[in-house]
Amino acid sequence: MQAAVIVFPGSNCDRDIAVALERASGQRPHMVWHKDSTVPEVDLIALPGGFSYGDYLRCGAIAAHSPVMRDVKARAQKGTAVLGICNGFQVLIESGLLPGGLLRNESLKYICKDVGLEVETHDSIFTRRYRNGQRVVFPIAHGDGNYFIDEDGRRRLEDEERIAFRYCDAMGQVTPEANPNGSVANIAGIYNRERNVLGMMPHPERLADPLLGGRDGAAMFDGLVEALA
Amino acid sequence: MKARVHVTLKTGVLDPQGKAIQHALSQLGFDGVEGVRTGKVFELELTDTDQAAARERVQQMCEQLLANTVIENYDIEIG
Amino acid sequence: MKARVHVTLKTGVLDPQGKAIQHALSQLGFDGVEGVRTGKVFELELTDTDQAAARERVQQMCEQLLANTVIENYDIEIG
Amino acid sequence: MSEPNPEITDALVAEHGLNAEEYARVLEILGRTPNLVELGIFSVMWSEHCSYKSSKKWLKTLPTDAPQVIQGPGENAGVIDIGDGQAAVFKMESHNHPSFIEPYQGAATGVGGILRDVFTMGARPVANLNALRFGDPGHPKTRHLVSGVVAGIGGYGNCVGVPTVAGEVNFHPAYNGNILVNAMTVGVAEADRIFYAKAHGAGNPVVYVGSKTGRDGIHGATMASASFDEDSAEKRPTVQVGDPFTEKLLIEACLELMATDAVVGIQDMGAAGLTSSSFEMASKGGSGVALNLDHVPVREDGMSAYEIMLSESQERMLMVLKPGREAEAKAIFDKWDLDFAIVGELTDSGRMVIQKGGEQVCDLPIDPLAEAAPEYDRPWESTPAQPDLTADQVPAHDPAQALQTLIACPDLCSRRWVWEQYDHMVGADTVQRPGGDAGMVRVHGTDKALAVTVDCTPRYVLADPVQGGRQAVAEAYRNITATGAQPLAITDNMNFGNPEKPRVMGQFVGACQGMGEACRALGTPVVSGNVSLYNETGETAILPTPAIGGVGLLDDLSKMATVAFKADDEAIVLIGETHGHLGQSLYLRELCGREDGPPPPVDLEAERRNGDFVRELIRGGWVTACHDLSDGGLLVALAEMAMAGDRGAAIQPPEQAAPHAWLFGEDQARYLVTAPQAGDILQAAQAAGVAAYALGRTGGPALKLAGGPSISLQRVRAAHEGWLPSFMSAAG
Ligand SMILES: Nc1ncnc2c1ncn2[C@@H]1O[C@H](COP(=O)(O)OP(=O)(O)O)[C@@H](O)[C@H]1O
Ligand SMILES: [Mg+2]
Repeated sequence: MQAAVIVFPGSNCDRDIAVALERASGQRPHMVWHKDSTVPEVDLIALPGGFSYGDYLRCGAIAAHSPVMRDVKARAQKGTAVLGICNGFQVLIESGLLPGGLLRNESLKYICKDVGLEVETHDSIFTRRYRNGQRVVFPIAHGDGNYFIDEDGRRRLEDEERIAFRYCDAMGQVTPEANPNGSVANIAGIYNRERNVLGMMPHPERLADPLLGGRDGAAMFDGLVEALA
Repeated sequence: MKARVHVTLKTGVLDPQGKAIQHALSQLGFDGVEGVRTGKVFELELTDTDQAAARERVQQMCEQLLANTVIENYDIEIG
Repeated sequence: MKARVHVTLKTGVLDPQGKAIQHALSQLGFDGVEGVRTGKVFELELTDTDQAAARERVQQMCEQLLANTVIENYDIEIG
Repeated sequence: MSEPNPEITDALVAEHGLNAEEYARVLEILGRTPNLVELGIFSVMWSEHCSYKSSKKWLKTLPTDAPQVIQGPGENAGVIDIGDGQAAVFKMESHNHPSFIEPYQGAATGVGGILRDVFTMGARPVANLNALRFGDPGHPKTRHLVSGVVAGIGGYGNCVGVPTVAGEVNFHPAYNGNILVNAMTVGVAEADRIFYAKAHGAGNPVVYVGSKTGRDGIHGATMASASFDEDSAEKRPTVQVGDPFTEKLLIEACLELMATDAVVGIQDMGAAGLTSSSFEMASKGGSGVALNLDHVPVREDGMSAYEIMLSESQERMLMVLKPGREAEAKAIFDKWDLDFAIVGELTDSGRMVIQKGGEQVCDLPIDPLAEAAPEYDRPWESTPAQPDLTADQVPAHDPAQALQTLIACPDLCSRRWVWEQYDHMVGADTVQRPGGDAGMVRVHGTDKALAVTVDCTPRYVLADPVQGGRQAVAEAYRNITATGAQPLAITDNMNFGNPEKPRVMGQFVGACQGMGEACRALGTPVVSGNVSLYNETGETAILPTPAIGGVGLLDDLSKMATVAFKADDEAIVLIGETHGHLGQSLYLRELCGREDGPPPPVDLEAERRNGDFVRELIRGGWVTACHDLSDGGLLVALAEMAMAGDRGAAIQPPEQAAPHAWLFGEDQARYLVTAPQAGDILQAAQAAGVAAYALGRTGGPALKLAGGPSISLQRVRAAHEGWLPSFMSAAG
């Protein structure tokens, strides 16, 4: 699997995702500068976490207008796999590739900690190595991860099985107490209709190495390699 | 020429900051605050000389960048 | 009664957000934007019936919570 | 616009913080009256902050040398060798006063400043730490300050993408009017590619990069600057606002440029901005410098030379390039959308000559100004010794109740509420997160890691500055040792009151003495540091707080220890001697409402011996968990290990000991370790001349004291985790 990681000014998990992708695929991803107008031919485009443009205005808003994003959108529409993590998710939302909005955390505080996630739809190139209903642990690290979508939109996501992950407690229950940021229906990650685009607030790349405290994230990258090899 | 843009969350979109402020105000002993909504304001310094053209341009700025029209409304004052 | 409060940075205080927005607008091809300053707006829904008293109260809210008077100015509209 | 040129009156001189004697020296050096710009430059160069005039004499007594030291104090940060051609670069710095005025921005810009000190040297920042001291939790300002400072540290560090992995937080009424915000950054560089703040080569271009200059933080001279804009009704805020986004770009751009060989010298613009950066670079390189302020990128109209030279706008750097490399450098800064301007050149005149608007606005000799900087031997008196306090003079409380109180007290409760607001994992190299003994970051791409910690117990320093100074260094040494890492060097942040008071000066002198002794004994020299004096409001000085930042190296990550109990039914062994020292303990303060007695004495030989022994155990794979003992003593440390491992323990105190003293005394040089069996460890300890005691075994849902109470772990955890969040969410 050949991947490209888009680097925006202020990206700071670009190296982390590149390391996780390389560990899984054995191939070093292309690092693509936001001012470039095209992305090389790749199997996967990753939009990393961080603070593109300092999170000024709205998280991801300015980055969504970067020159490179025109090509990212075109490629996504043609079916290339696109994974946006944290700030990358915010960029996907702002560029219209995924629906809804990401608001300030309900606590108004930045939160960095491990959270439980329930895998809701494992039928995708990203989540094929998980089981539906499986509980996994990934860290979150964000100030604006409070996912908002209106009632109709949420129903559509559910009907089309486009919810990838929901926040859950230690027992795997999706409860209000397990919701770290106030997201509608505990939503932590969603797909586009074709499920070739995934945006999520939690960071699988941060728990893909046992020395860092766990390996739940590695299955996502291994699954991608398997699907896209 | 100056333009002032207000960007506010649409009705129906939860405003966590507004909620927190309302709560904090009541904790501080300010009664009778029945709701707080928060928004952003941008003051633009423009070289435009024509009001109508400026408004037109600022509207495009809002649509393209300043507001996320999925969740936000905007309002423009010129002059 | 409604009150609207604008909170803006004092002159001379760096506004990194305004700087970033100005830059982004010019990258999007909007010329002639010579400056962008950002601020916050709060819309309060009050049970007050007396305008002057309401203004007085909102001013206290600004001093105590809504504005950081070390670096910000505020401005109150009632009604 | 011509430069304002007020008459230099006595009042104006005084307002610039120069006393009569210092001003006489100015006149002597110049042979004439300075103009306002020159007066401003003298004022900042000779300020306590830049000149260390009260502290220099004593700082010189600290050991700074060892085989692992590549660069000691005197540069932007200290540098030590961590093997394989790599170096760790680190320093700590205070932002106390600005954080009291505006907690969010004050703390944020503190982080920004210390990051620049480190990447200026060519190192990529890999870890941030913070040492925070707040006033009484009951004081009306405390909550607001905690909330703003923590948000500000997170706001800056999270955005630049440097994990904040360790720190400390204390509360004490002595900090009510003067909180302490000390930030530390650790970076990693190639040992042969370190950059220094040294500028030489006449004709070499002097380049300004980063953000534009505004009127931020021009203090010291309020009257002088107020007279410049009589039409401004608004009093100019002196608060600096940080822009972490620009800092992130600046890090990347500077490191990219430093990977070429175009840079001769580089220096961040910290306190006193352009003045001290250009002065220091020229002075260290034995050069002169000519600046043209018309080329300095400014944010506001009509800025005077005085304002430009004294501005403390953030996220700016000054560098000297090799001639002809300007275009190459500019291309890098253009790529990152940062300002880049050639503002002058080096000369061989030995003078700093500044032009603005076609006028010469300053002409100062560099060396005399640097060499003649005042240095004081301030009178000092030593702190009288506290009368002894024995266990039978201290009431014995029920251990279960005492633990429950201590574990939830402001100085011992969980800091989760703080560090969950910090991105402590970005970089994907954090192998020990906050909450253990030291934070640990893997050196990227290797199997080794840096262990980092900040420590100080101010109440000990107040009671006995020498012992307190020793203890701060020893605790940092223990926190690093407990992970298995070898402590290598320290940085310090000396926070004290008014040095013109002999009592305060005596605290400083005593702390330096104790620190120096400990550094020598433990083999951890001081490689960088910072002094913050005058932390005093009215007659109340802060507790003397020499915060110690320690860095250690674990050369094999597979040999790392953590505090958590790993399995049931393992032996728990206490390493080190327990006398039950209750003087200045948290037990005494929290349960008896007293802050008296001498602090625990620090036996540096025992620290070294026990530390070496514990590290050997860890390296040999003998132990499954390790934790050092500090605040709160044995039972608190045991509870911390139990909570981290989510399993209890049953322990057996020696029969002859007074339980309250034995369980809560704060004797130094101690650790708790676990292992499947105690026998081998006890034997090895005996052979090494180290005291060791088989305390009990892990397991169960509670902490059980033989013949005493059983304390539910769940209740301990609720109390421990509960205090800070509930304090912070309370009204007011
Ligand atoms: N301000 C802070 N920022 C990050 N981590 C912190 C902070 N304060 C405390 N911690 C972490 O909480 C844990 C407990 O702190 P402390 O009681 O000071 O430890 P110790 O007694 O081992 O020095 C440590 O891991 C420390 O790094
Ligand atoms: Mg410790």
